[in-house]
Amino acid sequence: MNVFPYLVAAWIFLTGCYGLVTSRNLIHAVGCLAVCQASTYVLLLAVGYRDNGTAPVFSDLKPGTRPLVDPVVQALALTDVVVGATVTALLLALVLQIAKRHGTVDPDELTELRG
Amino acid sequence: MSRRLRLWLLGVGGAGLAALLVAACLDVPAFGRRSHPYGERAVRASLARHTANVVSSVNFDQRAYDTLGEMSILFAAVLGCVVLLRQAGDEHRADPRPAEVALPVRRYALLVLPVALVTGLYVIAHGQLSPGGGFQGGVVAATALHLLYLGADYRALERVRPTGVFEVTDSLAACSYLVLGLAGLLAGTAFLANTLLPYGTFNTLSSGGLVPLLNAAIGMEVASAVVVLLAGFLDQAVEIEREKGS
Amino acid sequence: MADAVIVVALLLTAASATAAVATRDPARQALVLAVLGLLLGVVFTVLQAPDVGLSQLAVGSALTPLLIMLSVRKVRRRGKEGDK
Amino acid sequence: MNGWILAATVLLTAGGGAALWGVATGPLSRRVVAQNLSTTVICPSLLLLAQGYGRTSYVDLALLLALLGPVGTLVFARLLADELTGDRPAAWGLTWTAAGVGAAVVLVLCAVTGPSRAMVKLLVIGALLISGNVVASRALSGGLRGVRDG
Repeated sequence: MNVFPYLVAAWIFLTGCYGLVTSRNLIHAVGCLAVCQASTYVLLLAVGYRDNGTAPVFSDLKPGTRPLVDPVVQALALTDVVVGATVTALLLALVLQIAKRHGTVDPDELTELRG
Repeated sequence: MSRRLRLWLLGVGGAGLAALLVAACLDVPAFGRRSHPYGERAVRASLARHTANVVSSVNFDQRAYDTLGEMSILFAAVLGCVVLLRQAGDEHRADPRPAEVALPVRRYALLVLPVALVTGLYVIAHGQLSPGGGFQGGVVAATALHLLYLGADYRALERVRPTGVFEVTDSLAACSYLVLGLAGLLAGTAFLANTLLPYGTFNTLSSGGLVPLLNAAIGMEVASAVVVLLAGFLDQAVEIEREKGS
Repeated sequence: MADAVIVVALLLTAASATAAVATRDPARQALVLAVLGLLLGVVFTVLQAPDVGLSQLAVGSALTPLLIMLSVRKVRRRGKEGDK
Repeated sequence: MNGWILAATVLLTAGGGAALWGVATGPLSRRVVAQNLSTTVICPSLLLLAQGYGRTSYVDLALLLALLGPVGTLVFARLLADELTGDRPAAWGLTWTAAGVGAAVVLVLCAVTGPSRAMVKLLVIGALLISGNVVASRALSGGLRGVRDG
């Protein structure tokens, strides 16, 4: 159990990379990138976890009564989830432009167009 | 590069990366360990400033400068989308045909829309107390607005959503974050320092000094950013068509 | 034993990430990504990060699928216009 | 590990596994039904987890999911309407079973909480979850026929 969550994060990252490289559709590639992003959140939160800990949110908890997990990594992951979604939107907008200009979303065909 | 060569490269590179990652995982401090020095200091600092949600305190007080960076990325991404998705010279707008939606679905959408909007505002407003904050609540409120597209049709949504207003709100919210930061400089402390306002009573809505204000600015920014983004995509998918014969 | 729920959530997430990559059609991939988003929300909850979980549920349940499906529709319509 | 977390684990393993299998394989009509099912399974397990960890503030997650999960399914029902014509997914047995599980979880938690504001919140979540689930199923099985904007 000591390293299992880290290995899961590594697995998600590697599968996402595999999908990115072998993708035949740019929209699918953007989806694979979203999978890669997910791995970083899992890794960050796994680093901050503490056995039997609870969230450092005191609206329904008296300070000092229970062990707490690390809030710093949570803050990092939380902003990135939302910002990551807008970056996904930017990439999808680029894909739409490519579809308009070249009439295809297959990266292999795009390479042939240029050469 | 041929497909086969690319797969070979991926295989070699992926295997190498996997080996390095596993080696790194075995050396990282164990999962669920006891000591979190940064976390403990962050909790202490947050309690000293009467902010009940430590994560919000880290985001909008202790690491507010980092959030400024995240906000700029968000702003830049939205700007990029608006530029990329604008109507090109060889395109025209076609009025979308009105949609027929079954009555239960329509009723559900119109009933849930206000509930979701209020929930979004609640999540933003309670950011410094319970889980939530500007980032999450902004997305919820903006998504709620699009129930109008799902439950009615695109023209109904366009009537209540002047894109220009949301673009201006987006910029205003980004500016207000900066101005709130600069206020600290004017008061003689540091940029984005949480020293201006009284910290208030612990676990009440007005606690945390600058945190609720920055939180609200981010909430406005995220909500209008998502609305503008989706407006661009909806325009492209529903309305904009290429001129015939071009 | 106390970690059973964490193990289950992580395994489900890993499986859905693999399924998302293996599903090659973007519309079908969007469906898997929506489920992946929800499962990530559960992982964040069991790792005691409700703030991140809220963020993930807000983004993953409706926003990301909507963006991807609108792009798919635009690209397909584009293809249909080109065929004419 | 207490009973609540154990129940959430069982629900996640069975329901989440089934939803994942359904969404990753088979025809499109089965996949959208499985996506709808994932909301109805995960929302009660989030409620159970909140109870198991003894944190009432975690209930917000279930509230958000009960609101936005059906919205996600409506997105698919709307934008896949063309592809779903002719192969209308109708899984009312599954829908009502999942709704029953959700209602049972909410009622048990209400009984434990006792009359208070938290109980009202739980009831709201339950109502949103079940109505959203049923309406999303309705939309998938033909409620958006004739949507042809583009």
